[in-house]
Amino acid sequence: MGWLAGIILLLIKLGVVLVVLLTAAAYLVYVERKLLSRLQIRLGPNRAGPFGLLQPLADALKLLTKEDLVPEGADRFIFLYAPGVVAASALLIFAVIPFGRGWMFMGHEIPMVVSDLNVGLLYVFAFSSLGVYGVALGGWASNSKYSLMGGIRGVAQMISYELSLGLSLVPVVMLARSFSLVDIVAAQAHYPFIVLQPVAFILFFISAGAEIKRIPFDIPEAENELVAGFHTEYSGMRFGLFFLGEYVTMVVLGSLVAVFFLGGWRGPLLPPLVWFSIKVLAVVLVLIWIRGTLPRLRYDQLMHLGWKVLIPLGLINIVVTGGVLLWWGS
Amino acid sequence: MNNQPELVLLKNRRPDRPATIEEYRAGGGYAALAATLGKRSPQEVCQLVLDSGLRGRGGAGFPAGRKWAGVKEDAEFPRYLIPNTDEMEPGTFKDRVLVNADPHLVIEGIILSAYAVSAGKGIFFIRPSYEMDAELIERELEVARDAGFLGGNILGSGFSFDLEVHRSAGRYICGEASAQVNAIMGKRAHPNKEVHMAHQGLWGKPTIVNNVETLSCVPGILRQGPEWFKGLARTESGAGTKLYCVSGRVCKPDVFEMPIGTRLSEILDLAGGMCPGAEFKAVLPGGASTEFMPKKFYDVEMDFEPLKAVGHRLGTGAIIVFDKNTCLVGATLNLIEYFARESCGFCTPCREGLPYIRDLLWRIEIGEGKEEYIPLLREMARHMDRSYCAFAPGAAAPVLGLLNYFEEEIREHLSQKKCPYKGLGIEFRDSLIPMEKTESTAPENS
Amino acid sequence: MPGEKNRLLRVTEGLVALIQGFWTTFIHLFRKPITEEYPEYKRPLPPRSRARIILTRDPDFEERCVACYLCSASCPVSCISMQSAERADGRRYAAWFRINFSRCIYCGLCEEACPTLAIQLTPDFETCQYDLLTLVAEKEDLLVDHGGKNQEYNYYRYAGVLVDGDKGGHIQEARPVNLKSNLP
Amino acid sequence: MPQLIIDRREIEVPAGTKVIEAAARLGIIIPRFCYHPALGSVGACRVCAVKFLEGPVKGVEMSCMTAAQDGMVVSTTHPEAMEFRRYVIEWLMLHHPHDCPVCDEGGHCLLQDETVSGGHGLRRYLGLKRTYRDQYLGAFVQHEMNRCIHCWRCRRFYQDFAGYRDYGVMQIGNRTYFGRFADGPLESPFAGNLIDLCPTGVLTDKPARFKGRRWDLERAPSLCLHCSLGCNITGSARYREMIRVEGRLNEAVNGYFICDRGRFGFAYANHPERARTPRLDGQEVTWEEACRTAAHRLTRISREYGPGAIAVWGSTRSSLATLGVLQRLCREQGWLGPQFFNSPSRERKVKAAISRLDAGVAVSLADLEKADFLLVAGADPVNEAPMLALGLRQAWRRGATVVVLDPRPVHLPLEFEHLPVPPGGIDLCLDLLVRAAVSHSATEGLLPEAAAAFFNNLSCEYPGDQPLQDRLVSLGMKLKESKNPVIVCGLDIVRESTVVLAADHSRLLRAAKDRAGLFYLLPGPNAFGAGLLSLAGEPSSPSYADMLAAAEQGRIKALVMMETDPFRTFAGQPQFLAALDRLEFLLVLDYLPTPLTDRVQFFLPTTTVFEEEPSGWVNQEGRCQQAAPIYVGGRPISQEGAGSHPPRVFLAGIPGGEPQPGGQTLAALGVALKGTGAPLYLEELDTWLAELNPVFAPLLESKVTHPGVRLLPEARGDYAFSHPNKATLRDVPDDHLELLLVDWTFGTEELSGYAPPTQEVEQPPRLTMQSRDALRLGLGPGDRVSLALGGESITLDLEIVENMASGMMVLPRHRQLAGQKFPEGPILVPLQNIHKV
Repeated sequence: MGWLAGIILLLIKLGVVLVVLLTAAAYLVYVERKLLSRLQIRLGPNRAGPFGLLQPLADALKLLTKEDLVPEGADRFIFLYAPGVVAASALLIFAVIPFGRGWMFMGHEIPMVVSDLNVGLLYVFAFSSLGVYGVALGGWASNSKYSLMGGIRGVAQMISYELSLGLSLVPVVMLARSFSLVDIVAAQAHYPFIVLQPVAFILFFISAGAEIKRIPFDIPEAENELVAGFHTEYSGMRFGLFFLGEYVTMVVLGSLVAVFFLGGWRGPLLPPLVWFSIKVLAVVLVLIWIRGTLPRLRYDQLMHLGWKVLIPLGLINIVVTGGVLLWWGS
Repeated sequence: MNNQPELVLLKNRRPDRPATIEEYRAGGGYAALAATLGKRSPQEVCQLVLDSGLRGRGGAGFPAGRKWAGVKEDAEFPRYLIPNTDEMEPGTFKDRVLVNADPHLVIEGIILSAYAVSAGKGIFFIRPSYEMDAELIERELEVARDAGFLGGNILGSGFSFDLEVHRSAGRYICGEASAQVNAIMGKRAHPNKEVHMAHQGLWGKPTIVNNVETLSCVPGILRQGPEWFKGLARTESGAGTKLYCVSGRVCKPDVFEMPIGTRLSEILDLAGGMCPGAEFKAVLPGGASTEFMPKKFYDVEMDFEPLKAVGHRLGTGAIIVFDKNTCLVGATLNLIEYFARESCGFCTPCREGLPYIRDLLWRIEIGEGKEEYIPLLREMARHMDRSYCAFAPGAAAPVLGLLNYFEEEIREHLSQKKCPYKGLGIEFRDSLIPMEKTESTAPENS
Repeated sequence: MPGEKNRLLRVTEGLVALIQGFWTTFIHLFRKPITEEYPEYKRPLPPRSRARIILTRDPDFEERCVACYLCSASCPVSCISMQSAERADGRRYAAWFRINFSRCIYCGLCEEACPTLAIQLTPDFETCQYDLLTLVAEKEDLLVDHGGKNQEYNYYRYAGVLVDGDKGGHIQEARPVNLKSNLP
Repeated sequence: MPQLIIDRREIEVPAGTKVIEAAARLGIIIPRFCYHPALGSVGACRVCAVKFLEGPVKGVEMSCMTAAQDGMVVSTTHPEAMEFRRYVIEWLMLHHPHDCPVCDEGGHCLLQDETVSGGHGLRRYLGLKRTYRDQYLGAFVQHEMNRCIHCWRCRRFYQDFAGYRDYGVMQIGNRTYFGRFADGPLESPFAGNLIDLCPTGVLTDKPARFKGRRWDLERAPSLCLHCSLGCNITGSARYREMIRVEGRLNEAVNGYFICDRGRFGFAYANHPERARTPRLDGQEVTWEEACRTAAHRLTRISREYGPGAIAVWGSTRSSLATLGVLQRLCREQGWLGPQFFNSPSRERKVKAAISRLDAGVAVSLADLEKADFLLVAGADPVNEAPMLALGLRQAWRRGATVVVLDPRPVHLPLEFEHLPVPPGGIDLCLDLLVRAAVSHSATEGLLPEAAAAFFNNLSCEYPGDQPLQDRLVSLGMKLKESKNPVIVCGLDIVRESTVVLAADHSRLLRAAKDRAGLFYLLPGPNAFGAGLLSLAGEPSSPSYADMLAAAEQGRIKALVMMETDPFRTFAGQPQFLAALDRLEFLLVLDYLPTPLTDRVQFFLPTTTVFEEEPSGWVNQEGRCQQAAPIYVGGRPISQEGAGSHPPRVFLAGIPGGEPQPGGQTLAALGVALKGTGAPLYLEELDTWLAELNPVFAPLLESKVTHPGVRLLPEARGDYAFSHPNKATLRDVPDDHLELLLVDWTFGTEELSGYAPPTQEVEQPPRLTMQSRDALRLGLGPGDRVSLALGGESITLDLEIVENMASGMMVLPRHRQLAGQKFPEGPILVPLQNIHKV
C-alpha cells in the first residue's frame, strides 16, 4: 500500500503546489502592477474589489472570454500549443524545489518537495531550456514579422544566458557536492551560499533575469520595436498562458535563488514554509523593483554582457572556487 | 533770332485760319505730287524717303522709309495707308496745329506716301475731340478731290487713291498702330503683335500707319531732295524739322517748328522761358510716356539719338515743363491716373499693375507712404516692360523718371507724412476703383 | 594607465548611477500618487483641447459652414462627409453634414482647414457609446448656437460673392463697375 | 525642325511650335492662363514668362508668344522669370475675391494651383477690391464675374472658335467685363465649354453647382451617347450619382470640346424613376430567380411554338457587347431578330452608309476640319450632331467653303451657302455640283472607266429652277478648285438614294482629285455597330412592324426588348399596344424609365454607359471607342436617403440591386437557357464578332485604346460605284405639304430627354414652314395651327421662315409629342388638314 499512499501523497502535493503556484502567479501580476504604479507615483489597479484585489480575477475572466484568434497563414498546430509549452515547462521546474523541512506523518517522512531528483539541478536546466521552444515556436508559427523577430531574439538570448546560468551554479554544486536541490539546501545548514558565492549569486541573478525575459532583458517582446514580440498575434487565454508562464517562472526563479543561495527554507524562529515564502517574495520584489527602475538593454549590449562579461566571470569564479576548495579541502 | 530756321511744316501757318489750297499751291504745294506721280516709281519715292532719314514723329521714331519698305513689291492689293491723328498723349497737340495750319500739306504728304506703298485707300484716323479738325479735313479733302489730287487716276498718272476721315471712339490705345487697325475693323482696340502690319493689317491686307507729321514731311523731301531734308537738322543723326509742343510753366506755351536736334534750352527760350517766379525743376521731353529730365539735361539736343544716349526718349516732342513748386509725385500720379484709366485691359501688367502703381503713388502723396513702397514701385515699373505693347512701359516711364531723379522728393513725402507742396491739386474720378486709406484695413489671405 | 583608470571610473560611475536610480524609484514608493481618479474628479480641460466637434454659427446666427468639403478632404480617416447645397439667396450651406465619431481621431486637421471657422473641436470628450451607429453625428447633432472660439468672424463679410444685396458690399470692396458708363 | 534646349533638355519640334508647347512635350508645364492649345496664344496673361538665355531671343519673354527657333536655350525656372511670374500672380489676385470655399472651381482651379505654387499667400495691395455685377446666363452656366482674371479664353472660344456673338467683352482697363450685353441664356449650344475653359470660377457648371469637389468625384474617361459622333467626355460621379460631364481631348474626334447636349444630357442616369431591381409579375425578385424564370418561360414557348415564335428587338443605344450578345443569343436559339432599327428605311439607309464607308473615304471630325470644301447633304448639324457644326466652323475659319443642301431652315455659326431643296432634290443638286466640278476630268478622259460611266449617268439639270441650277454650277466651279472636299451626308430626312449617291460622289471626287472624304451622320450612338451586325446577319431580320404583324397573327408569342422604347422612337404604337395583349411573354431590359417599364410584368434593369463594365461604342466613322466605368451602379444616395441625410446603416451590398450590364444579363440568360456551360458569350464575343463580320477583326488584335480603333474595310482601289438610278425630283402634290420629322439640339434626343437640365432649355415643339406656304394657307407669324394626322390632331405654334424649302413643313420629333403617332415614310399632309386655331 506504500506505493498507493505515495501516489496519493504525490497527487496531493502536486495539487497543493499547482494551486499555490497559479494563485501566486496571478497575484504576482497584481502585486507587480500595484508596486510598479507606486514606483511611478501612480495608484495602480484599484477598481475591481477592495484595493483592486479582484483584478487578477477580472483579468482571468477577460482573457477567458476573449476571442481566440489564429492569424491567417499561421501554423495552426504549433501556434496553438506553443503557449502550453511555455507554461508547462515553468510549472514543471517546481517539481524538484524543496519548500520545507521533511514532515513526519504516520511514521513516514514526507519530504516537502514534489520529487527529490538526484539530478534536480540538471532537471531545472532541462526544463528552463524547453521554455525556449515555446517562445521560438510561438514566434515562428504566428506568421508575423514581429512575432518571428521576437522569437528569434528570444532564442538567441535564452541560449546565450543559459551558459552563464549554468556556469554560475557550478560552484554551488561544487560546494554542495550534489545535484539534488534537497542536498543543496541541506548543504546550507550553517550559512547560505550567498555568503560564500556572492559572485555566483550575482551571475545567477542576472542570467536568470535574462532567462525569464524581464526588463531590462525583455528584448524578445520589446513593445516599441516589435509590438509584443513573439506573442503579438496571441489573444485570449493563449496569451494568458504566455503571461502565466512568465509569472510562474518568476516564482520559480525566486525559489531557485532561495534554494541555491539563500538557504532554501532554512531560517530561525519562523516555520520553514514561511521562510521559504519570504525569501521567494523578496527575490520577486527585487525583480519588480528592477523593472520599475532600469531601461531595456539594446540587443548588442545584451549579447555583449552575456558573452563578454558573465561567461568569463563565471569561468573565473569556477576556477577560483575550485582552487579554494582544493586548498581548503586538503 | 537772326538765323531764324527754315519752316517746313508750319510755313503757311496763320494766326486766324487754316491755309487754303490756293495759298498752299502758291507756296509750291502739290508740285511734288505732280512731279512724282507717274514720273517716279514708288520704289524711288520709298528710296528717297529712306535716304532723307525721316523718322516717325509719332513717338517710336521708326524710320519711315524702312516701314514702307516692309510692304514688299509683290504684296497683296488693296493696300491701306492710315494717317494717324489719334493724338491723345498728354501734352501733345502738334498734329492739331499742323492740320489746322496747312491741311493740304498733310493731304499731299498722305497722297505721296500712299503712292510710295501703292495704297489705294487711306483712312484718316482722328481723335474724336478734334471734331472741328475732322470737319476741316473732310472739307479740304473735297477741295483736293475737286482739284483732282484725290480719287481715281490722280493727275492722269494712273494712280488712284482716296482718303476718308475716321473718327476714333476715343481711347488712348487707339493711337497704337495695330490697335488702330483693329478699331477701324470694328473690333476691340487691342494691340496685335501676332501679325505684321505691312503684311496683314487692315482686313488682312498690307497696311501702313504713320503719324501725320511724318507724312507731312514727305512733300518737302520729294520737292527739295533728301539732302536738303537731312541738312535741316542740327544733329548728325537727325533729319528735318520737328514740331515741339511746349507746355507747362513757361510764358508762351505753343508749338514751335525747329530743326530737329535743337537744344532744350533754346526751345524753352522760344517759349518765353519760365513763368515769372517759377524756377525750372524738370521736364517731360516727349509727352507723358517719357521720363522726367532734371535740370542737368537742360541743354540736351532734342533729337532721337542724343536723347537716347542719355537714357531718354524724344517721344512726340511734347515738352512739359515743371517748376519748383510742383509736386512731381502728384504730377506723376496724375499721369498714371490717366494711363491706368486708358489701359485697354488686355494684358495683366498694364491692366492691374498701373492701378497698383497709382495706388502706391496716391498713398505716398497723401502721406501714407512707407519706405518699402519705393523698391516696390521701382520693381513694378520695371516689370511694365514685359507687357504686351508699348503702352505700359510708356506709362511707367514718368514713374521711373521720378524714382531715378527725384527719389529725394518721394522721401520728403514719406518723412513729412504729407505732400510738402500744395497737395494733390488733382481731382480723382471714381470710375476707377477707389482707393481706401490703410487704417481700417489689414492684409488678409487672398 | 589612464585607460584603466577611466574604465574604473566608468564602472564606479555606473554603479553610483545604478544605485541612484534604484534609490529614486524606491523613494517614489513613499510619495503620494499624482493620479487623479477620473469619474469622481473631472479635471477642467483647456479650451483648445481636441475632442467632440461642433459646427458654430456666425454673429448673424447663420450657419458658418459653407460645405466647402475642405474638412472632409483634410480628414486623415475620412470620417467627415457632407453635401453642399444652395439656399434661395445664393448662400452655400450643408444639406447634410455627418461626422462618424467612431472613426474620428480628433487630430484637429478639420478645424485647421476650415476657412469659415465653422468646424471647431471642443474639450468635451465623454462621447463613448455602446452602439457604433450612435456615434455617427448628423448636422443637427453638431450645430450649436454660438460662435465657439471666435464669436466675431463672419466669412460672408469677406467672401466677395453675392449673398443678398448688391455686389461690393463686403469688407474692402469697391462699388460694382458700371458697365454702361463710358465716362473716363 | 527647330532644335532648342529647355531646362537643359534638348528637343526638336515642328517649325512654328511655340516654346510653351515645346516645353509641354518635355513634360514641363509652364504656367498659363490665356494660352490654350485649341485657342492658340494671345499673350494676355503674361504668366508664361520664361528666360531665354541664348539664341535669337534674349531675356524674359512670353513662351506662348515665341515660336521655337534653332539654338534657343530656355530656362523656365530662372529667377528673373519666376519673379516676374510672381508679380503677375499678385496682379491677378489683387481683386480676386476671398471665396474659394464657396466657389465651385475650388479644387480644380488653375488660378488656385498657380497661386499656391507661385507662393502668393498674402495680399499686399491696400486698395479696394473691384467688383462686378453678375449676369444670368441660362440654365447651364453660372456667372461670377468678381473672380475674373481676364484671360480672354471665354471670348476667344465663344466668338472666334464657336462663332456666336451674344457673349463678349465690355469696358476697358481694369473694368473689363466679360458677359452678355443683357441678362439672358447663352445662345450657343457650345456654351458649356466655357466652363471647361475658364481657368477660374467665373463660369461654372450650373447643374453641378455645389455638388462636390473634384477630389471627391469618381472620374473616368467615357463617351457621349447623345448623337453618333462619339465625342470623348470625362464623367464625374459622386454618391452613385452622375454629377457632371466635361469634354475630353481626342484629337481625332471632338478635340477639346463637346456640345451642351452631351455635357448636360447625362442626368438620365440619375432619373429617380429608373427601375433598379429585376421585377417579375410586379414583384421584386433576385437576379437568379429572374434569369431562371425568364429562361424557363422562353424555353416553354420555344418548345411549344418553335424558336421562331420569340422575337427580339434591340436599339442603337446599346453597347457593342450588348448588341453582340443579343445577336449571338438569337443565332444560337433560333429566335427571330434581333432588329436594331425602328424603321426599315432607317435600317436600309444605315446599311447602305456603312457598307460604303471604307478607310479611303471615311474622314474623322478632325479630318473634316482640314477640308477646304464641305458639301453638307441633308444634314442640319447644329440640331442633329452639334459638334459637327463646330467642326464645319473650324474648316470655314481655315478658308473652306460650306454648302448645305437641306430643306430645313439650317443655321450654322459660320458663313455658308444654304440651298433649301426638298429631300428629293438633294440627289439632283449633288449630281449637278459634282458634275460641274469634275466635268473637265471627265472630258479629258482622266477618270477611271467605272467613274466615267458613273459620271455619264449623272443628271445634268434641275428641272424648273434655272437660278438654282446656275448657282449649283458656280459652286461646282469652287468645288473643282478645292483640294480636299468632304461630303457630309445626314441619314435622317434624306431618301435612301442620297446615302448611296453621297458615297459614290465622294468616290468620283476622289477619282478626280485623289482626295475626297465622306462623313455620314447616323441615327444613334452605336448605329454603326448595330449596322455592322445587321449587315452580317443574313437573312436580315424582319422589321418591328413585321414582327408586330406576326404577333397579331399569333405567330410570335414572346418578345424580348433590349434597351428600346417603342413609345419614343417607333411610329407604330397602336400596332404595338394591340400586339402586347397577344404576347404570352414580354421581357423588357432597359436603363431608362421608359413608359414600358411600368407596364410590363417582366423587367430586368440594365446599366448606363457610366456604370460598371467598360463598353465599346462605334461612332459614325466606324471608330470603336471604349467608355470606362465611372461608378458602381445602384440607387443614388440622395434617392436612398430618408429625411435630410442619407440613411445611417451598415450595408455590405449596394442599395438598388446588383446592377448588371445588359450584355451580362443576356449572357446569364443564355447560360440558363442552355442549362449548362460557362458564360462564354462575353469572353469570346470579339472572336465571335470577327467571325461574323471580318470588319470586327481589329478588336481582336489590339485593345481598344485612345483614340479608338476604326472598324472599316480597306480602301477599295477600284472605285466600285453603285448603278445610279437616274435621280429624280419627286414632287409633292400641289394640295399637300410634306411633313418632315426632324431632330432638334434639345428636346428630340432620347437620352437627354430624361435629363432635367436639358429639359429646362428645350423649346416647345413648333411647326415650321416657308413663308410662301404660310401665305398659301393664310397663316401669319405667331399663329397657332392644328395639324390633323391620321385622325388625330395636334396644336402647335407656327414659325414662318424664309430659308427652307417650300412645300414642306418641319416638325421636331419632340419628346412632348412622343405620344403622337406619325405614319412611316414621307408624310404628306393635305392642305385642308392644317388649320389656324
